[in-house]
Amino acid sequence: MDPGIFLQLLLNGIVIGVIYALVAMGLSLIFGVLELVNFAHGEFYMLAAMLAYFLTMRLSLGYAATVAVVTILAVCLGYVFYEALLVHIHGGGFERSILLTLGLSMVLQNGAVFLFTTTPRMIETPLSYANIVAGSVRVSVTRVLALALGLVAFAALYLILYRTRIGRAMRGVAQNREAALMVGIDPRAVSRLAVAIGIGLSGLAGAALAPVYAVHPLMGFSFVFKAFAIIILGGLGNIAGAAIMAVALGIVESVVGGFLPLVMVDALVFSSMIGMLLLRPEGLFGRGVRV
Amino acid sequence: MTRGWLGALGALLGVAVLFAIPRLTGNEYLLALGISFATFSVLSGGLNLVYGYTGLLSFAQVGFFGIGGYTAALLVTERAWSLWAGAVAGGVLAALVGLVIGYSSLRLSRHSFAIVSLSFALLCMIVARDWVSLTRGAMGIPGLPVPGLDLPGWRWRLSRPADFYYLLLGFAVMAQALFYVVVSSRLGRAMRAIKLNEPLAQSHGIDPLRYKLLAIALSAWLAGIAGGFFVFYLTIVDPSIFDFYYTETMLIMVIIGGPGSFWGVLGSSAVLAALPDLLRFTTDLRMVLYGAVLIAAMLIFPGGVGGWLDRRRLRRWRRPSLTTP
Amino acid sequence: MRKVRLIVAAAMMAALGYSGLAGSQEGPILIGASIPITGNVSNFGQHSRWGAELAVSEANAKGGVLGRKIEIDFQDNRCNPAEAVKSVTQMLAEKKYVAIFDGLCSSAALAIMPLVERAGVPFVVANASATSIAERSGVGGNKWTFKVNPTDLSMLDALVSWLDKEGKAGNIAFLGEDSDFGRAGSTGLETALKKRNLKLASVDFFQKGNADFTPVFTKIKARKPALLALYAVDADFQNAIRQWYSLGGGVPLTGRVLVDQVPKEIMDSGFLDGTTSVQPYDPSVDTPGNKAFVETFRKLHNIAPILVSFESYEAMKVLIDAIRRAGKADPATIRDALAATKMPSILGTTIEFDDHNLAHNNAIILTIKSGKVMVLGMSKT
Amino acid sequence: MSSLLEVRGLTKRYLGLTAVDGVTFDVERGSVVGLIGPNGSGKSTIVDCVSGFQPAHGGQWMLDGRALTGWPAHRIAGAGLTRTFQTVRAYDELSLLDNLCVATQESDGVGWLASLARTRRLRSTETAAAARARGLLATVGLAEYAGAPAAMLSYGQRKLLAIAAAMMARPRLVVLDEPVAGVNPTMVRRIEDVIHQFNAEGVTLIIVEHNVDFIMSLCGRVIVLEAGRKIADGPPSLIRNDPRVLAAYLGQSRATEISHERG
Repeated sequence: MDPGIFLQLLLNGIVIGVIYALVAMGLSLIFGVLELVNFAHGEFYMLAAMLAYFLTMRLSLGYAATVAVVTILAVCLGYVFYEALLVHIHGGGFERSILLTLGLSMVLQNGAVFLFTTTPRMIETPLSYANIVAGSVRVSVTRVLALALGLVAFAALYLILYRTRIGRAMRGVAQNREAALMVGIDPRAVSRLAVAIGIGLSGLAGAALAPVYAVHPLMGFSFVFKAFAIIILGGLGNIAGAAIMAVALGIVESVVGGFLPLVMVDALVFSSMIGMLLLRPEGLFGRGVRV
Repeated sequence: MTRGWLGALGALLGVAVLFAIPRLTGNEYLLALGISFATFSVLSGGLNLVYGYTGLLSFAQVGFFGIGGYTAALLVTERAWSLWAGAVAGGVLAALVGLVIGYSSLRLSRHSFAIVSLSFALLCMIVARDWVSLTRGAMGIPGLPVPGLDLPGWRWRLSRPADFYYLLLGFAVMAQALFYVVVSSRLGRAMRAIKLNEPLAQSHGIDPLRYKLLAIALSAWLAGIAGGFFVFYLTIVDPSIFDFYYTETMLIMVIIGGPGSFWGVLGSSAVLAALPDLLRFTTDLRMVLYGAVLIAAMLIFPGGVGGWLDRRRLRRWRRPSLTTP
Repeated sequence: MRKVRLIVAAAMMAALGYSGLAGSQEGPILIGASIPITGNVSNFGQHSRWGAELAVSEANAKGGVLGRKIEIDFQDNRCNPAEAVKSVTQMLAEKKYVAIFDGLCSSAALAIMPLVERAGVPFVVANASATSIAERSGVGGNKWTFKVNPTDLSMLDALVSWLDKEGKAGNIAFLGEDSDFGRAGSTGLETALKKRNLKLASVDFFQKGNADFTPVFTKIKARKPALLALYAVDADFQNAIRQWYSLGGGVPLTGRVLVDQVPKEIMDSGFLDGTTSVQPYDPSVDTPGNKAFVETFRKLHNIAPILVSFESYEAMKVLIDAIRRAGKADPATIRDALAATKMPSILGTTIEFDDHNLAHNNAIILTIKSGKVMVLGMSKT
Repeated sequence: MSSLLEVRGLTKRYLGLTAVDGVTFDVERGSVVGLIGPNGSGKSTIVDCVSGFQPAHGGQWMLDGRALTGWPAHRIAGAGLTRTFQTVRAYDELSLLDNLCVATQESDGVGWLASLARTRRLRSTETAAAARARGLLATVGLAEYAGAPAAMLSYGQRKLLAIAAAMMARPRLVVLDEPVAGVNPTMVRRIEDVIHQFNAEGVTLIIVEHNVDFIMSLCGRVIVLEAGRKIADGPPSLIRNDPRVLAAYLGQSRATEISHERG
């Protein structure tokens, strides 16, 4: 096994893993704090990628500016998403959250198909064809930038969760909703922020990946099931677990994808999920945030 | 018990009307809607038994539906079985698979059952598409033969949609009757007890695992048979039978109908089996409107139609006349 | 209980009411189309719709047919036989559609075939790739179904004979979409190669909507094939091409390569030089008919037509031509007219149906030299 | 008077803490035994182990000579040992009548098929169960709300319903886990009367409680636990002045003062 190939697969796996982590951590944060599953999470990632394409190609905004604008708008969208819809089903609305987010995913996905047609769009900037070559290993610059953005997002989320009061409040609500209420934490403000950060993260992932992959209304769908697998394997509500699982999954998919037929990889992902659950029902890292 | 007799009479009348439809109108579209309603009522009825009554969130129904379809198609085309034997065998296989999934994951928690059922449904789609030697891969199995039923003195060849309408509606009526008998019996009461408070049910001598496996196996068996009949109506079975779209539709029917409400889910299955087609007047915005209807339904009917009925029943008890000590 | 039956009755009445709007006898001629508008094949559905709509608007501009305008009603089948059967049954039940069009996905088309046979309405398939459709149609089979697009088998045979001449046919790695389109490609190539006792170097499938090809491309690159047969479409093709380029594939492509969708930057860099591909259609074919079609299509949708847009455009023109020759908007007469079709294709050949109601349009063999697409030749399919 | 329940060397460990350390005791048929001890002394853990809700790490226990060690909770209930829970539990959406009928349907010997086929035997069993349920509701004073959903009941009423449900399947031994915790005084007396009545009808009871006066007036015998070990076992009069019991509850110094005062 020529080391160059293994290195190529490993590096590629890490990049995909970090991006999976961005999407999965957002989903895990929303599940941890609000205890509801967001089936429309993939669609927010898609909308962010669409917006990034529009800003880059139509308004010829720079890479950094596009990422910043898209992420901020995603955070605002998270606020609106919570206040408009999620606030009504707060507290024990698990099955209603499934239906609400499924409905929203249909509206966003098919609405995007209606408005932008399904024609795939590629971001064509000088950046998108630049490659870094080291021996036989080649990585495109846009992937390395996506990796960097991912790591920055990890650090930012860690700081927010473990170094700020609101972060501590969020972890408190996630671990025990009643206890948090009793000490005067306003669950609505905390949940709203959690949704805003969660959608912001998937917005960042969309902006980071827009230059790497083709942008089209159905790109979000395949991500959702992988993100579910990751947050479950990592331990529901456990954000660190979701991040580690995501990177591990990215690496496994890439390295194994280099040997087994590609379709076997998906079968492998889902059967390992079943196997993992039967051995450690609460996921690799335990319930984590939720005691 | 007059209310019971009235209900039974109402149900019989409803069934009689449904069976008379093919005679009243030659409009094959109504028959297609009827077939879709009948098939979905069996699937959503099963999901309601597992999720609405026993409290087990399951994504596996579509897997059992597809297993039933593929097994029947393979047995009929490869082993020259009759559709009847093939569909029942498909149902039995689906029930066995359901028991394996149920037993292995339920010993852990309801939560892991939901996840294993989701992975199972997605794995079915992958297997159907890629295990070409077993399932003929992405091309599926086209050209399923016209099934026939040879009874002494009467030979029924199911070649026209009306025949499949009678078949699937007849099967749906039997399935709903079986569901009704189960949920209105003490078995149904035990299932609701498990959903409402599992430890308390255990302290009353109820073994939750037995009832959960009963709910899973029964709903899988009926879903498998429905799958077998449905693919012969389509004359083809292909991997798209495991489409997550079906899971969404079933979940929507149960949640809007109100989990744990028999008539609520049956009613919502009728409306929601037709709704995507009634929205066909807008080619492009069909699914957008469908999504909007879901969001609106959840904001207006929080507990679904059934939930709304329950709250009305509760209000009757809160009248001031009820003095508490 | 009463409440539930009210809901069911309301639904039934709505369905009845809807279907009551039968157009008057002298209204427009109605054609029903069943294509995937939602679901992961919706990009194909969109192109089929654009192609068919263009053919109809061109005909209507010239006064329609038999003095009446033509209208198409597109219904979504999600590339799923259950949805296809339900939507086409609805159209056939209203007894006002003179023909059913496309189905697009093989399983949807196969599910529609028994319906049109029983209703006695012609069914023109434009894009489905399954060979079993033609095998089941025509003499001794479903005489109401007509398939305009050629099956892969004959085209790939022409391609392989071309590649064999250049001695590259022995070492082809195959990567295709895991669908009827992809599987038809791999079997087609394998049969063509077996005739020359050759074999594919490797066969890989990816799931439609898969974004990342780097792992499988790394594996293929390691095996150093002479050619990469790529069966990918729309977003998958864009991702694949870019990732193959960024990995420095260094091996030309073959199979059904969407040459017109290759980004300009990659084409100009000469990275794909030496690619030889076969397509039933390519926008760069320089016949006057095709030039006009590509130009109008690009003006309407600001992208070039792809294979699906062309196949639907031509199939719809075949159907309109048959209606004109039938002289009246009656499905049975239209069917007979369809069987006797002899219509010039915008690629310069004439379209005729064989006894399996299958048209054998030409296949175009293309190659890329120094960043330019060149038509090597046409071959009968 | 052979003993109904024999517990030998029951042990339960959590993460390095031995919650129950080799506890042994018997319960006589027809008696009412109190189980008291300060917080964390292992009272509830013993109930959970004996009723099968928690796996025990050591020891055995037998009901009427039949070993129940290691049985799952629902089989122990079927064998005639039922319990109530510290955090009161009820089937909120079911009527009071159904709450009680559910409690007995597994042990009246009617199988699934008979239940579905609605055989005559099932119908007679159901009517008998309903009659018994109405009787028990009358005993606990909730008869007029038989048809109301359990969600409507107050906290105290739910405690009464839970006790009635535990009695439904004609158990041989009923363990009540803190039946009067957080209940107003009038309701405590009502619960005490109800327990007396059921004991009079021949039901043997174990009562786990913090309300020591309640236990002292109700139970013929009291077992006192501290840190997972049995420190006293005897009639209430003896237990009341046992220095070790006082020490366990009031701390060593205060305990010695009281024992001097009482001489």
